[in-house]
Amino acid sequence: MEFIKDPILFLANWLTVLFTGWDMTDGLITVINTFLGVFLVANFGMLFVIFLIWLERKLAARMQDRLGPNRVGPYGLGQTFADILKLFTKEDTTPAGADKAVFNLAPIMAVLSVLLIWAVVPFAEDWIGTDLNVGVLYIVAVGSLGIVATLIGGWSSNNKFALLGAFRTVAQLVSYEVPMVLSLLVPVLLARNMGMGGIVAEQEHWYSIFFFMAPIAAFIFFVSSVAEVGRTPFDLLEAESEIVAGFHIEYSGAKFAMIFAAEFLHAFTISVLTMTLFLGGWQGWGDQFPLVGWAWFMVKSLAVYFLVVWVRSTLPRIRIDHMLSYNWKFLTPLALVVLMVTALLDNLVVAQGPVIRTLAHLSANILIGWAAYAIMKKRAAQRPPRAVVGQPRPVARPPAPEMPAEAPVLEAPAS
Amino acid sequence: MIPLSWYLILAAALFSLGLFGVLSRKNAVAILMGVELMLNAVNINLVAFWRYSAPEVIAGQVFTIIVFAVSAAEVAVGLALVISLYRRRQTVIAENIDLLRW
Amino acid sequence: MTPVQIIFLVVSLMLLVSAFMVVTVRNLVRAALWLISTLFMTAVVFVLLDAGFLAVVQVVVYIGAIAILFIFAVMLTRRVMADTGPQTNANGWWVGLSSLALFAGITWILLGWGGSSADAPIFPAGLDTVTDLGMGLVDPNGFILPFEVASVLLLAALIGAIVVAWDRDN
Amino acid sequence: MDFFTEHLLTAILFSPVVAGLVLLFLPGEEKKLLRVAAFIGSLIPLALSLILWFRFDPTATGFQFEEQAAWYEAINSSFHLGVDGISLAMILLTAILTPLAILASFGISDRVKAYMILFLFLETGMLGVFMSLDLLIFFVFYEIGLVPMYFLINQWGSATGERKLWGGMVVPARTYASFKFMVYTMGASLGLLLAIQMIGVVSGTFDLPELYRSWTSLSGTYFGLDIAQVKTIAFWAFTIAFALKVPVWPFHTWLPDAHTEAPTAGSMILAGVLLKLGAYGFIRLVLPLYPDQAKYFAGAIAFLAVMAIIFGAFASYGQTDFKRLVAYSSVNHMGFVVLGIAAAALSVGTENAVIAMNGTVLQMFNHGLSAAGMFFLVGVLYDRTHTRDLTKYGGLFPLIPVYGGILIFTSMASLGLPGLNGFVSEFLVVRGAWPVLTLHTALSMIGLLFTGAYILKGIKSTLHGPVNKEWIGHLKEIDKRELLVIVPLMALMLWLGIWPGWLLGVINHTVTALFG
Amino acid sequence: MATEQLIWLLPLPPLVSFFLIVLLANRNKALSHTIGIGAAFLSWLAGMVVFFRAVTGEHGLHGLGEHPLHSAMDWLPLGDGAFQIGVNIDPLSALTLFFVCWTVLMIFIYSVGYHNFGQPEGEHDQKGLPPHGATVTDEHGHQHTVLSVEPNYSRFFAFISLFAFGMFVLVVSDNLLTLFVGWEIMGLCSYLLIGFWFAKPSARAAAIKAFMTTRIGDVFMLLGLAYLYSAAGSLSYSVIFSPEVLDRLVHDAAVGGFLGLSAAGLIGLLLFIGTVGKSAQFPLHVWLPDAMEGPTPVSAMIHAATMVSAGVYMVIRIFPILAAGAEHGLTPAMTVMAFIGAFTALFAATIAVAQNDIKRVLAYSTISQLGFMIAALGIGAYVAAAFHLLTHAFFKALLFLGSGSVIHGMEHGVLHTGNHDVDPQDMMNMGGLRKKMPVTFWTFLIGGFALSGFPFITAGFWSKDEILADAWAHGHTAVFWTLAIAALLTAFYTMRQIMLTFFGEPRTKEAEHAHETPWTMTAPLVILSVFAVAAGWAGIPEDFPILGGLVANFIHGVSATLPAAMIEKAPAFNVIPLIASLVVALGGLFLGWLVYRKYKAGATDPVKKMLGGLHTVLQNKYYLDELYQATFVRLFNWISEVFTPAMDRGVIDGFLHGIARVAFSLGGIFRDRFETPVITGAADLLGNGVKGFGREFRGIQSGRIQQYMNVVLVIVVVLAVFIYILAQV
Repeated sequence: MEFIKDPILFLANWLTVLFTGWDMTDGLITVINTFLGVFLVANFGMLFVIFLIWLERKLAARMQDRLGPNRVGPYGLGQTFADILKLFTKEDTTPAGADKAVFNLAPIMAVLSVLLIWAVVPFAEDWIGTDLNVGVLYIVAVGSLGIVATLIGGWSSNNKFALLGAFRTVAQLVSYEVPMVLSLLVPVLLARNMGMGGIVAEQEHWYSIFFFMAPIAAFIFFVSSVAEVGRTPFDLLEAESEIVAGFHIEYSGAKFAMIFAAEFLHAFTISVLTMTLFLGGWQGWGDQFPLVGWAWFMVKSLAVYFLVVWVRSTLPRIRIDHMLSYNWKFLTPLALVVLMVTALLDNLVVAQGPVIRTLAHLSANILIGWAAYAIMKKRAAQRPPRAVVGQPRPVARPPAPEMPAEAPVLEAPAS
Repeated sequence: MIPLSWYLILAAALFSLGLFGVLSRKNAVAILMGVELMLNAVNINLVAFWRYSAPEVIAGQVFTIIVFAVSAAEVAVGLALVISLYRRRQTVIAENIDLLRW
Repeated sequence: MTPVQIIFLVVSLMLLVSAFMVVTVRNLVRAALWLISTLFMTAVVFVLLDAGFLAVVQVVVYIGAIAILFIFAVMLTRRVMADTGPQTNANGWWVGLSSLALFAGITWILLGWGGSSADAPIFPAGLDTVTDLGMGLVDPNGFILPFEVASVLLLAALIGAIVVAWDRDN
Repeated sequence: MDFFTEHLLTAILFSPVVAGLVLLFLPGEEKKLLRVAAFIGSLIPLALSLILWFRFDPTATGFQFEEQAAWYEAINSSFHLGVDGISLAMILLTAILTPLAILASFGISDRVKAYMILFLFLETGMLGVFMSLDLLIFFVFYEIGLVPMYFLINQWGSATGERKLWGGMVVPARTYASFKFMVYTMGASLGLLLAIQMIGVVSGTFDLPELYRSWTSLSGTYFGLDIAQVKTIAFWAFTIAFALKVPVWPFHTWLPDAHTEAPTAGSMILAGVLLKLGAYGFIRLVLPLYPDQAKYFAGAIAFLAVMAIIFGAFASYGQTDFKRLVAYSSVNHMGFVVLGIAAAALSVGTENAVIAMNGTVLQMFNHGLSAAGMFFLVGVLYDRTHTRDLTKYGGLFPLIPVYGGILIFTSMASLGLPGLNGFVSEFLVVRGAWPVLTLHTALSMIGLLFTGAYILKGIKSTLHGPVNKEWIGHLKEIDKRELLVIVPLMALMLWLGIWPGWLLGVINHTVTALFG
Repeated sequence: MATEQLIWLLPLPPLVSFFLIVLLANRNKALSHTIGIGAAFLSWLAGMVVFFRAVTGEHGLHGLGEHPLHSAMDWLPLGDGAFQIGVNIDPLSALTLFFVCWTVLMIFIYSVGYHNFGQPEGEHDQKGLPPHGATVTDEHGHQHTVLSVEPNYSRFFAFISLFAFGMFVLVVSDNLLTLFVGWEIMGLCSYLLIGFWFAKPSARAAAIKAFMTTRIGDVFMLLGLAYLYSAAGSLSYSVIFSPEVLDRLVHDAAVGGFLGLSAAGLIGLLLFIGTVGKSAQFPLHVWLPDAMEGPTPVSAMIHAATMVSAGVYMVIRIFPILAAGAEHGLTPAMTVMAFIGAFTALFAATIAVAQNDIKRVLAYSTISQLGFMIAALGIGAYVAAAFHLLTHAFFKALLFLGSGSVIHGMEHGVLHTGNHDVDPQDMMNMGGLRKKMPVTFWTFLIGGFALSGFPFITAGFWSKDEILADAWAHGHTAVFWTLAIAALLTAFYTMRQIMLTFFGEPRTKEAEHAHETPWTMTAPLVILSVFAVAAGWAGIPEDFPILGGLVANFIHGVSATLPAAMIEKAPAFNVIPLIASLVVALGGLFLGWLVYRKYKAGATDPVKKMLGGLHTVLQNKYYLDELYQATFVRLFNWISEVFTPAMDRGVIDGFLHGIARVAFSLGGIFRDRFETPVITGAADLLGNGVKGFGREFRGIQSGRIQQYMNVVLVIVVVLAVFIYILAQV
């Protein structure tokens, strides 16, 4: 029964007993256990990606009224393995004039940055790599490694498109880190705690999960982390139609696989984080023992992940200036406001018991949301109508002298 | 355990390296990197002294934080300078910027 | 030789090596990457000093922000900074010697100073440096003033940077 | 007495400077912004002095809202401020006129920033004179006023016009005027400075309330002279300085030049407030500090005043330059002020003195309003026609009826038509002066008669008569902003003419306490 | 409402209407005259109520003297007390109020017609000029010119409203200061209204002349007020007319007085000079004839009915002061008045004989009639003066309005013929208007007879007779005979005017086409003519044979205004003055009829034939204007245009410039001898030295930061070593 309840702990205890049986020193046992733990967490991620890829393809296909992978194995479950085989057997090329060392370093860092995040993700009650007391901060820190990875990857490929992609990446990721961190702070100050475990523990009741207390923050965090991953509608760093494939244009084979895996894993990671920070983590109904918690964890995360996929396959890619102004002119101010309001309000209502607290925060958020909506609506009203671009003309024939007079003037749309 | 002097010597070495970079590099950006190294050396010292003298008094960490802020500011301004300098003079070689006027 | 000491030696070696590369390597991007590793190592040193929070902040601030900025600057200016030619200026030797002298001097003084061989006191159990730090930073009797000054400095730097880098031509 | 009330005077005094400093940091090319900012900045002292006005207790004797701060301890000079009814009226006048003047100078488009800042500094200078209760402070502010005005005339004065000097030397009129204004006034106030220092040396303090007690009752021998002679000398030093500022004949010749060449708003302030500094000096310093000398020499001063009244009127009547005409009218009107002062000095302690002094202070206020209004109207006309030559106008009434009506109204106010402000004060002065200075008063009537003459001449040659074809179609009617300037003045004139009690009540109590 | 409050409110409606018209209604003609007349009507109503309440009060008219309707309030806080202003209705002001209300209302109504309300706008009309007439096309397509409406119509009503306000203030005020206020406001309005057609240079000049001439009087009056105030300590009637104050004014040497005149005498004279200006007495009468440049209603209102009467009202008001100390005979002041009044009466009458302008004749007759009143006061005939003031106001207003109506009719003719060099005011161009304008004729006739004192019916007879009677009774024969002759002349020129205007045949085409004026003008004529007759019956002496006592003598109640000591009963009936007045009136009228009954067009004026050279002198008003022009005006122009500038620019500025020159030259010497060689030289030396030094050491300033820092570093290291060594030893 213990095994069912908590297989991890069970195994750990069993191994300890076993090793002590092989009369090892305690220090060595700890080291081995830790190592095994790390191995477990990391490989859980890497392997789960395989399933994720299949899942996403299926979902996207459904949404686009296709079948998706359906040849290899039942429901095409084997498709991903086939892809992996193909990728690993491809030749590992390095473009001429590329900075080899850096070029090879980039994919590793990419995977590294994602996997490191999982170190602080609480799968279930005390199923957690290490419950840092600065866990949230740690996530941000490690996330920034990913930026470096993309950047050096794009730079070292010695390719214009790659470099362009790298630039876009930096522009996008650095900007979207701001609202992400700001919205990340909301659950932190709601939980009075920076550790992931603590944050989850704070949301024990259904009415005290932070989604109800800070919907706007959740929304912001979700959006900006989608941008962090660089998926549609924020996939400007690899916009095929514009810069072929962006920063990883020169990558192929295993390195490409790593980047690819890293991205998918990251997508899942952000849904896990959103879930953990705002949807109460592994907590749920039913009697609490780790396996149930883990089940809740997976269910919730996959639900959020479904949302991510849904967004991806629904929305078109947005223009870069829109992307930036959306961040700087909408998300960041909104996040700031929410942060301040929550901070002030929480000091007032924290003593009033969880329900009042939730209600107060909820109403405050609704108020802010409505205000933001009103302001956006006003600005939209002020914006002059889009200028009509001149009528298409035959390419060969030069425009008649009076054409410019008739053709409406080209105006940059006031943003 | 590690004696304090190790950290201090480490910091000193880092500081000297940074100083060397600051004084010897041509590229303004590289100079800034040198400055960063020196700042890090300082940070190491601060933290080390905090840890070794009185962990209860948080001053060491506070000053480290402030050094972070300072260095962030310094880098932001410095790079802005480099960029606009590059715009005007098409160079970032520190030696070529000797007109003493803008 | 306790394991901690070994770790320390390894880390500081890597730190110094990467720092050396930072100041000597020709390709600036590589220099920047070496810088990143240096900073990362510094973070590890902080961890060794029981300053986990500082370590994380170090990673966030330096690697997340400063490094990016560096790479930016490098890319912006790479057309003039061909990787050819020496990266050190004329008085490189002088500088090398004098900074070496500095290092030697400092080390000598340190070795001469008695307190430097002191051992770390036991880290007080249940001492939550993060909370203390937070409290200390906003405590009127604590460090609120330097904290505020720092924030003002940051703001000034922000504005200054924007103004300086503003491209008035277009 | 909360903090605010305790430091109300300082607030009023320095708020223009603060506003000026704020202006200093506004972009110089944003003319509109600068103007509006300056206007708002000048509204602050107005608001504050309204508060002062309402918190002022008209029934209390002595100075109120006193503030004293160590300023220059080595010579016992302290930063001592305070107001009584007389200075309160003057402060109100200054605070009202400055915003209007700034509003009037919205037309200025050349170096707006500097202009506005100078104006605000000027206001502080004037306010300081009216507030200060310490001789040195008084002198400092008295002189500070000169500098901005010098630059206003010199830089923004009328561009045209020349003045021939000796040896065929020809200088621009505004340079001449500003130089004359500056040097003449400075020269005269040198004596004042010396006298002030002498007082400081003799009685060891510069604090006015103390001096009122100690200096008057001083006796003995100083500098080898009997105290009476010392006082007489000092008296004349004071008198000449202030007489020149007022100005009384024959020190008046700087006035027509300065007023004529100054920019419109400059003339407004110059005639509206700066001239009052002299008269205020008489009331605040000369009469209380030198009662005996003032009594002794009152006849002489009254004579000068009468000369000012008569010749002011005549000269004004003789002008063909509209602005010069108005400028001389100031000489004429301020003559009555000095006449009243002389009468009060002569008959101090009697009912006559009280009435005369009431009339004097009221006349100062009224002349502030009407002269400012007249100068502004001249400026309005000048902006449109670019000439001040009366012979070039004529028959403008049908073209600009509203302006015409306003001009007639204001002219009548400055003529002293009963029902408007000028009359009451002039009557009070005459009434107060008649019993003690009968002959002078009788003679001054000639001036009063010719006041009518020149006012009518002004109206006649601008508004009346056959229409001057030259202006048909080119003459804009007075616009909203200008109305905004003149209407408050007109309202005050009418109000003061019909019900002067509200102002006189405040003045009277102080005056009664001082001279009754 | 209590009568006192009503009195306070009485002057206000015109003021309100002034502001309303100026601020709001100045675009809308109908609205403006509605407001104006409405205000006038309100004041009229209030005035009537006040009047009847006053005379039928519990004390009756006689009682009103010692119990006037009075209320006052503090105005100027002065010293420990305050100067009070207030309202006051005693018999005199009640009487004045009565005729003021009536005439003002009438004239307001009259103005509507006079300014051609309802007529089209003229093509060539411009603001500030009289309307030139408009061309209209009737239904038959005939073009003809009709009168056009006044361009400044609204402004006119604004001005006369303000004027009415001034007059009411003057009447109801209880002290001389507010009286003076109203006095001056009227002066302003007279200036504005005479200059109403300001684009005419003549009008402009006349306006200024009027204002300045009256102002001469005003400044003296101001002095008088100041003197009186300082001597009596107040200006309100109740105080200054109290016996003890009067006694002090006469006998107390402390309040001054010189040339053997008591303070009272001096004050009286000073104030009287004010009246001389206001009521156009010799020698300040010159402005009144020129004032006829204004629109006729203005002449009627200001220069016949109200303003000039205000002068007389004021003298009547201050009569106690004038008469103070007149236990035996007349005070010097009264003598002066008697002389000036009588002289003016005769003098103006003589001029009137030789005038051809219909309004100028009336103007001079006004002067002369005012002279009658002044003279009456001068001989102490208080009641008679007031009586004549009343009657004269009515019939002179009537005459002016009538003349205006005549001119209007003539203008009609002028427009019809289109011959604009015919002066519609010249009586020589009229004649035979009797048939054309019957209403005007009859009313004018009544007015004229009243003026010339047609026995027993007209008001003028009774008042004038009373003056003569008084003069005879008090044995001032000189005055008596002068006034008698003046009266004769009056009758004569009145008849001359009537004959020339209305009788005989039309002497010009314009006169033929003249035609009756609209009802708005004739109605006031009719109403005023009633008063012109009836007003006299209120003052028939009780002891007058047959008529005496038929109507209660109301006027004598006015004497109750005086301090009890001064009231003296009306003189006993005496036949000589009666005969005299009969003779002068009838004789004059007959003479006029005789001379002018056969006057034909183009013939020279019979008067001219009779008088010859004297006529020219008269026509030119004894060349007084020329005299003033040549003496005072030229003198003052010289002072202001030559002397004063010479003094300022020449003497004073010359002196200043002298000082400046000295300073300049001294400075120059100092600069050349000392400043330049010594100080500047030293300074340059220093500067060059520094520059050289800098040039030498410029080398180390390579501008390469790293170099500097390197130097710094080396120095630091060296210093450290050095210090260490120092520390060792």
